[in-house]
Amino acid sequence: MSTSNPPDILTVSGLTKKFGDVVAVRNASESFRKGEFICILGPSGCGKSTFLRLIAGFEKPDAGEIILEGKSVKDVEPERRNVNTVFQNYALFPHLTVFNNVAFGLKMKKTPEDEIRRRAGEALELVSLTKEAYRYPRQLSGGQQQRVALARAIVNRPAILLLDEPLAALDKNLRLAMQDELRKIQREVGITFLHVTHDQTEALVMSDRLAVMNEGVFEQVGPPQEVYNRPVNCFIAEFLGFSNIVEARPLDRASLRIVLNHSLILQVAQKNFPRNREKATYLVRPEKIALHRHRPQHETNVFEGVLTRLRYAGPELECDVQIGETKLLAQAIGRGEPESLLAGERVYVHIDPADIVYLPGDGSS
Amino acid sequence: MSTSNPPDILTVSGLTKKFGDVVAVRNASESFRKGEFICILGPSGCGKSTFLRLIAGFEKPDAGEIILEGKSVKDVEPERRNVNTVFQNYALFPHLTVFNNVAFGLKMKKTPEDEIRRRAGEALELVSLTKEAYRYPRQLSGGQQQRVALARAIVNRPAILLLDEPLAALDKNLRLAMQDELRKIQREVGITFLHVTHDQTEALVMSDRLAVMNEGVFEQVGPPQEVYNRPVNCFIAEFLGFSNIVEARPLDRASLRIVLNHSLILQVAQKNFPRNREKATYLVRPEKIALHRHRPQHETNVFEGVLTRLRYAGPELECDVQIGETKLLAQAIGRGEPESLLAGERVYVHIDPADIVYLPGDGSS
Amino acid sequence: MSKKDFQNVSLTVGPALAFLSVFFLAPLVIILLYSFLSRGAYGEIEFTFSLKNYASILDPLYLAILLRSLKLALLTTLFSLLIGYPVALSISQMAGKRQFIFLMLVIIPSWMNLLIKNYAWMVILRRQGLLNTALLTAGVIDEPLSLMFNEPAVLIGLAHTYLPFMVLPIYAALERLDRRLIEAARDLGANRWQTLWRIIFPQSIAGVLVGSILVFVPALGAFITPDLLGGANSLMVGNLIQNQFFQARDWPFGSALAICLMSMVLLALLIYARFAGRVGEERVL
Amino acid sequence: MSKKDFQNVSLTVGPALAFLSVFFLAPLVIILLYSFLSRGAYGEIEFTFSLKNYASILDPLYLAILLRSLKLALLTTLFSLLIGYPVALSISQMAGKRQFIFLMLVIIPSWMNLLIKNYAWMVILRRQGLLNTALLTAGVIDEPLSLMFNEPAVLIGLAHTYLPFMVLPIYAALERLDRRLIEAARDLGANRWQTLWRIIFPQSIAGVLVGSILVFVPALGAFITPDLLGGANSLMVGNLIQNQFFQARDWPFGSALAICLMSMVLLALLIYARFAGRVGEERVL
Repeated sequence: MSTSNPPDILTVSGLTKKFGDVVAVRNASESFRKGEFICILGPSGCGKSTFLRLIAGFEKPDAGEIILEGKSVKDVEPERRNVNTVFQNYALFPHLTVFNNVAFGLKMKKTPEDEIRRRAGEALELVSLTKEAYRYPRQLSGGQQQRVALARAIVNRPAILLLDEPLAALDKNLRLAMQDELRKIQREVGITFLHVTHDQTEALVMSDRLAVMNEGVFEQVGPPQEVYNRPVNCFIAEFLGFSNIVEARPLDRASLRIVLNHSLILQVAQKNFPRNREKATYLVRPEKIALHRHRPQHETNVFEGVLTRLRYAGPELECDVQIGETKLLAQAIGRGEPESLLAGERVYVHIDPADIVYLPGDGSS
Repeated sequence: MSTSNPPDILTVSGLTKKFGDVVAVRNASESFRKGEFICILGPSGCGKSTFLRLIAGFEKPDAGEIILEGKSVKDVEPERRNVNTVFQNYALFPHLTVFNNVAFGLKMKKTPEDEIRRRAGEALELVSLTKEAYRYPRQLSGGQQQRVALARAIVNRPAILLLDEPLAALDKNLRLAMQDELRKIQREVGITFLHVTHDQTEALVMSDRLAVMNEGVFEQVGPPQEVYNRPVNCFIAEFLGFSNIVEARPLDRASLRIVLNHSLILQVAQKNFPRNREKATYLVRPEKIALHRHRPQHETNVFEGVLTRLRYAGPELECDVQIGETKLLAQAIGRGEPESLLAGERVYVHIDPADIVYLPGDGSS
Repeated sequence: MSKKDFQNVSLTVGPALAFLSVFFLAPLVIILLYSFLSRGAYGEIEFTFSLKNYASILDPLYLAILLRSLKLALLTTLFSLLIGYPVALSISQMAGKRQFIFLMLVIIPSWMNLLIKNYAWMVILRRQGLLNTALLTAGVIDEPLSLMFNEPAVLIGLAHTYLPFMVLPIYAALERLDRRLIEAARDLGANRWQTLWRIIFPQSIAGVLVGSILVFVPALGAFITPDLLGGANSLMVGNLIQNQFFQARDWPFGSALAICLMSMVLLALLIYARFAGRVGEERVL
Repeated sequence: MSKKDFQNVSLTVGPALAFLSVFFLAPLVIILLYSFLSRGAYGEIEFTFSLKNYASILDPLYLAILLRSLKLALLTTLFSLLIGYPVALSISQMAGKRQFIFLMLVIIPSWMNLLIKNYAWMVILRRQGLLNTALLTAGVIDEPLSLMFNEPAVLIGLAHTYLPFMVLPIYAALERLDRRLIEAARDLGANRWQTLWRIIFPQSIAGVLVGSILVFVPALGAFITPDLLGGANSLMVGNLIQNQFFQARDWPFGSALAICLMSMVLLALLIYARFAGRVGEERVL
């Protein structure tokens, strides 16, 4: 890690948690930096919520270490850890007003009355709920309750804010708006956000770094574009969106050519040429496959195929293309030439060599 | 309606239902043909479920007529109407086995024992649940329960099958798979499906005809591509996806040019030129806006702008472009030139005249 | 915070809990022990182990009373079910405000003291009571009928006392019932009675079972109602126990009768648990 | 099928319902009417309207009994709450299987007949009872103590009888409590006792109120326990009513006392409804 980066604020190493025979978190090691917005993405039951609960202190790890701001907090009670949580269904105290919910943490720390009033007021202003201060949680909409939960956590100025699927209960439009608002607030307060979600688009759009978790293991951690475009294995490729996963054999290292299904010869980029001589697994994202009615000139990797099926889904067009024995899914935006294509038509498929991505984690044995 | 079309199986006219002061369905008139797959799409509370319940007979209309297979069923009890419903949370009978759930309708009609066994068996085969026949609903997964609900309704061979958000409770991947399966089954049995949903993509992908409902009124009914590309008003435009809604004034009928924001001159297609001389409302779908680094040649409607913001959401790229005083949202697929663009860059925007859609339902006063 | 983690708090109330287990179980243990002792000549306890108290229960006189108790408790349960189910169904189908009023009509009298309820029945049923007076005045009868001090009077008194315990669980089960199941049955061609019998009733079995046990158990041990409304020929086991402790002063025999009563209650609970378990299997959804 | 639509079925059970309203309300009306009549010289009823029964209640002797009933009922409620809350909390924090066992320990004895429970206490507390025998044998005392026939004995008997009605609603409220609220409190820096006092207790107030009313109402009308465990100095209003109907044969005065008792119960219910309403406002979420 370069010295220009902000310092690490949280480091876990070898963190493991079992429930009976089920290993929820398996030997997790990772560092998180000050001010980062990290999304932990994974299918339900992958251990992402347990990971958050280990950091918060609601669960005790079976093995491993948690270093928060340079000190081990493995055996520290939740109320003595400098982290706060935004719960999935907010867990607002129903018998307290919005103001008293937000002030709860400060009161527990015996903060002076006037400082409580000032800081809780600021937190409510941050989430635009100043006017609702003396309402009860049940009198608020879902989005407002979500903002109270955020203010209640942020007001304590934790080293890390843990967010456990905070947007899952909101409907689509509100969720989109809250995604923007959460990012905006995170930039304003500069606290590290550890945001757990199972929504791929949400994770891709919001995170500085994206950690994909599966069966208790961090499979890949990196900037979202990198994880989307260069996943390390099939699971990540398929979990993050539609994909064509194909098996291929290297043909010729000099011309960087590989063979698909014993028939289709493709040129790939240098970095995507398989390391070994046996078969390798490749990913081609559907949106990387261009369809043309006329054969494109001066391009490599152009094939003739038949458009077997069209699926019209609003802005996008999903197309099944049959090239010899190979069937590929292509995705185009509903504009210009692709929109005019018809099912059954002959089309020319063009795939840029750089878009044929080698998956090192699979089939390279 | 041309004579080559299948006959109408259901016609409603002037159908109105009030709950107290709230008008849930307002003067709805529409015909549905034999074998059609119709999606009724609308936001929650728009009256779409009430419409379904009126057809099923669970609610009595305050006014209007329901003609099913040529006969009025307005005053017919639900058990005597030749329609069946697939309920949102399936409403399977928990104390009956899968087989007895499916056989329930036939038993009520005093069908002979062996015919019940044959037809229920066929229905279970249709939904691939033959092996689960003697299980109880709680022993099945959500997707399997959904298929039992479908079999239980289809086995009665109704004139119309009513589906009340049957996929809403399933998770994303299962929902996509069930969309395909529902369409496949509908083609096999040839029954008219009236499918209520609030999911835009689901409605666009599944329907032969799409009926958009808002505040108790059918706002637009037509093939899904037509409704998406040529919505009649702002509500439909915005409900069906991201959109740029702009106000414009006609400039010159001969050259079909209009003026946006007093500054941007656009050429539109003949059919999209406003009927009147005052301002009109236009829709440009974000995916119809092409972005280029270099000025495209031989094209109309090309403007220079600045890319103010990029949002990376997996396969798609969402871009805010500022052209003078006009801000537009453009959507591109993450491939080739658009993917290489950077925020802050100067770009050329190209909009095909045919993609600037006049909304007759708004602002044409 | 995990459950395990919270046991620090549990520890602090642990003693209270231990104390309570004793508090709850002690009477049971004492009665059990006493039931194996004997009565001395002057009503004192002789501390010698014997089974003769249990043998005495087999006396035809006592057996008849035990069987009568069982019969009256079962009839009370059946009677309550037959009246209670339609009432619960009818209330569950009402609109919000009416529903509340009728629920209150069922609940509030159950707050009324048992004594008062029974005395009111005495006012109605006794020789110079309201019913006889009315019938005499109307000339339907020439001399007062013996409406009290018989088994039907006990049955009326018991059913009146315990009916709310039958209505409320059935009502609760019917309220929990997913209304869409009713719609689904109608949608599939079932008329109202078919829907009631094939869908609504099976789905409310759990409430029927709870209601039955809530009526049967206290009815079996009733002693005030048979004391006030029943005569010498309508004694129940509760009266017998009361009599042994208070008048006959044979505490060991009274204890044996009490253990016998509790065994019958336990048996009823086991039968209930068995049924409830079977119903539960089909209802867990 | 809409609720309205189902009223065809309701109509068919409508008569049953009407019959029941009478069945439930009749005793109340009769008692109310009787309370304004007078007792004749030989215990017969004189059909003349008078308020003198209510005036008699103001006699210091009767007033003292009413006040004692109120005091004992309130103390029973308080006592049950102080013991019951920690027990309910402790059970609610246990793991599944242990929780079930302890719940059963609380519930099963409540099935035990009231008579048997009270006799068991008599066995323990009376002059030749277990406690005195034990203390005498141990040489702690020289002659038997008078442990029975006083108010504390009645209090113990009542608390023992009604404690489960306090524990169960509190337990139910604590079980319903969203565990994430506890985690949220800890997360925000509250220690275990702060969490208990500021989050758990306020969230279980509804259970405390239900439990209190379920203990207070029957305790106020109790007559068997004060009869068996209390002496002449520990009579409660229930005994007084029983006495008027049975020994004194002054039915009108007994009815007036019954109306008086029911008014007190109604008052308690109104106070409860008021509190519950206020708590409900903050709990409806």
